[in-house]
Amino acid sequence: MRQKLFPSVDAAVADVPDGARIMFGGFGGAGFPNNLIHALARTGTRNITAISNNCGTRDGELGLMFKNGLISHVIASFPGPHANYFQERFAAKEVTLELVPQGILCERMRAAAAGILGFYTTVGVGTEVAAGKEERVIDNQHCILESPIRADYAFIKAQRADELGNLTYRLAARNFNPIMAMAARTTIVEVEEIVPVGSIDPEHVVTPAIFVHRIVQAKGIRYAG
Amino acid sequence: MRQKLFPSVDAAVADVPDGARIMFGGFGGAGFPNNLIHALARTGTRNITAISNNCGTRDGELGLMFKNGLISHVIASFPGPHANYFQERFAAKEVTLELVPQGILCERMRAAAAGILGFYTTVGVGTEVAAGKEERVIDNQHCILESPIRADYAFIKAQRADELGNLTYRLAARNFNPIMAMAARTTIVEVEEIVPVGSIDPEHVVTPAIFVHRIVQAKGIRYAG
Amino acid sequence: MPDKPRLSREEIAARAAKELPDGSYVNLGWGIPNLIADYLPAGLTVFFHSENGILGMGRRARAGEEDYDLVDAMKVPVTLAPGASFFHQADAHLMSRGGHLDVAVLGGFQVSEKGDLANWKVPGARGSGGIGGAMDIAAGAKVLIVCMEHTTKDGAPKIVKTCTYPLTALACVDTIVTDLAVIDVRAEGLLLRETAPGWTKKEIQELTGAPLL
Amino acid sequence: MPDKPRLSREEIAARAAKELPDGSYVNLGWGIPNLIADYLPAGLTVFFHSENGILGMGRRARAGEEDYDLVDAMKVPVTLAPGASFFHQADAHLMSRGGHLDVAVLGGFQVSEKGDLANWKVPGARGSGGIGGAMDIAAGAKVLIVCMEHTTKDGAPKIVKTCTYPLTALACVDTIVTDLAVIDVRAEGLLLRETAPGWTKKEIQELTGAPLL
Repeated sequence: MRQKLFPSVDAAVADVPDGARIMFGGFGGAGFPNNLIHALARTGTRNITAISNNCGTRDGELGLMFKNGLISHVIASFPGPHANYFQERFAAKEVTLELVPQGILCERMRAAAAGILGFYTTVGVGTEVAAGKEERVIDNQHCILESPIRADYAFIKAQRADELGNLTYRLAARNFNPIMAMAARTTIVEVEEIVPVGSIDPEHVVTPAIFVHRIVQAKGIRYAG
Repeated sequence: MRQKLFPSVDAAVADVPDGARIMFGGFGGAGFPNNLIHALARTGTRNITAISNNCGTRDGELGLMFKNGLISHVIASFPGPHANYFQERFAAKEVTLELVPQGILCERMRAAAAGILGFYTTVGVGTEVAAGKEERVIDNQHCILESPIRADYAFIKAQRADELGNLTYRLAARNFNPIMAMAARTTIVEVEEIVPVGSIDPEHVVTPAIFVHRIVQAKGIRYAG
Repeated sequence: MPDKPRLSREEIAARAAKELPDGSYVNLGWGIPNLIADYLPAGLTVFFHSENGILGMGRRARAGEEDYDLVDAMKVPVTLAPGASFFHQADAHLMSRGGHLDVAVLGGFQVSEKGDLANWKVPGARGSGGIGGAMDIAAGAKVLIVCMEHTTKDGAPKIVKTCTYPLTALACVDTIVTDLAVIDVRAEGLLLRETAPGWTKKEIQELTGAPLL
Repeated sequence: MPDKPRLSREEIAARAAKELPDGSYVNLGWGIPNLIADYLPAGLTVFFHSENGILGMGRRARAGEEDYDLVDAMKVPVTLAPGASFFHQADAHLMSRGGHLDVAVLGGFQVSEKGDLANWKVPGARGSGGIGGAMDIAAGAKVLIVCMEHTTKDGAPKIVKTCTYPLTALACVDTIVTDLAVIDVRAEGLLLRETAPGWTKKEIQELTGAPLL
């Protein structure tokens, strides 16, 4: 049977090509796949499109990727004032940015996951976010058409995986991870613990195994805020 | 603080008016709010629009409502060959029906829950389901525009509620219940057990309390298939 | 119509089972497809998806073992395989519609040479009819296999140039497994990949409403 | 500008806290709104929503108590109240966008007389800027309260006829709580519901860029 367990974070990301579109889970220091990010930085893969809520906290989270100049385009909701490497690259026009409202970022990824080709929302109407988007009135409400955000890879972080890829998350480290897991073609998860099949109560699985393609245990780098 | 616990199923449904739009959870005999349905039938409330996967199994599930002639319109995916009371009313043109693909039924309810005003899908293109719907091509794929399905009430079944309304479901009795809980203006849940606040692990809550408005314990009627 | 033995429903299911890749996530529809779980080749691991919110369904429940909170999409009590999970029905159909299922196997009334599928409604049938999950699954599975008899009870082809029954989805079918043949739907037409024992291509072509490559 | 005492940020928060109905589900934004949790009237129960996937947030974590898997939308470690729950961020924003939050309280740079809100970007500011959850929350909450100072540091009105800052959402604000007043946005205009101690309507009107009813 196809094997999802990988021996190292480096092996798990070895084939990610230049120009890949990658979703990175995490919010506010919780649930970032920091070990996968470091492994990706070690490969030197370039020209990445990063889809993530924010753009790093100094060297933490995606910071290293921007520091090393590996990301060329970002789709994000809140790059962040402490994302200094991103901000430098952005100011130097070495990185382009699409700013997306946070819930719409989630919803556009979920649309990709769910085979939805577009959806209408009132969020962003009358704002910069509406620029270039189709507008219409539905039920007397002005709304805009939003499109799915797809990705080649999702790099996510979970607390626990069984060997099939069923995942659980710790506290608010859940955040974007389950949505990204569903939205990408290949989902790579770093977990704190790999447990035998059958150890997770089927009612408590948050991300079912069908969405997970590569599993690697990584008790390593952790950034707080 | 507003009190969500109701003393009886009859009290929980007492104010449902004639003409209400009601979502009914359940699939294949699992997770139907049978006690709430019986209570609603006792009120004699009429002209109900029922939104549900199927239309009853003989006297079970929604069967009683059709038997008593209380439902006038149905939005369903699979009314079912054993929904004999529905089929009789439908043949007699006493009930109208909108047939919806099952996943699109879920997605249209979720759209209502999520403040999405419409979405494009390939499901149903070229079929009877596409009749009267806007068609367009996105990314070289033919798709149709689907609209949200909203409701005044959701009648759902859960295994366990805490006193705030956090819910868990047993096995595959989860089915439509969490989606309907999110999509209706007033969600009424019948549960097997009410537990003290704090008894459900926050990571295991399936339906957060914000979606639940009335809770009633009802270990009563159960139909199998 | 040649009076030769055809594959039984169980044999069609067993043949279709061989199309499933090891480790794949699979949805089985009503009818013949639902028999496939009993005919998996030895050593093959497949994870069964049920659109009511189960991944990792096991065998059907035996007498006395039934739990009516644990039923499949046919409303039949089932068991769980190790590593199963439950989720709500919107996520279940996100799986079917979003291209996450490796293979779906559905029954069919008609399949056209372009891979259009009709499997939910017989023209003129009484009652309301019902769609269920078929349209979502047909639109979204990576690979769609249809299992059906090659002809109707009256001997009319079920593989046709254009479906006359109400459609389930356009251009969705990849492979057709019948009691006479295994046929792949290709851009250039219907490729006869395999014939049932004792049957010739010519005989099968005569019972097929569209040209076989 | 009259040189009289105005409400402090904490007093604005305390005043806004009185607008929250008992048992309500509430999201608190950056800035003054985030102080509200510390100033709830005695006996009032409110459930705090955080758009990173928490319902039922408790107080902020004390020194030594921090768990960085349990942070709020400002990335600050928090605790849980009894009956809390976790969910993914799409469901968190389904709550904000779908009208499930009873009240959201956001900070503001400008509010127009029609209730348009500008609170995410200062014109000409350096850097990328960032939207976060504000647009989803502003578009979806049943009741939206904005807490802000009545005027800028330079004394210019922040309540204006038309916003000149980049907009967050149109016609979304229901109530404005400032260091000088409580104002309701009505179809007929801005209703001055309450004035800070010692301030007259005329004085407040002079510091407001749109007519007060």
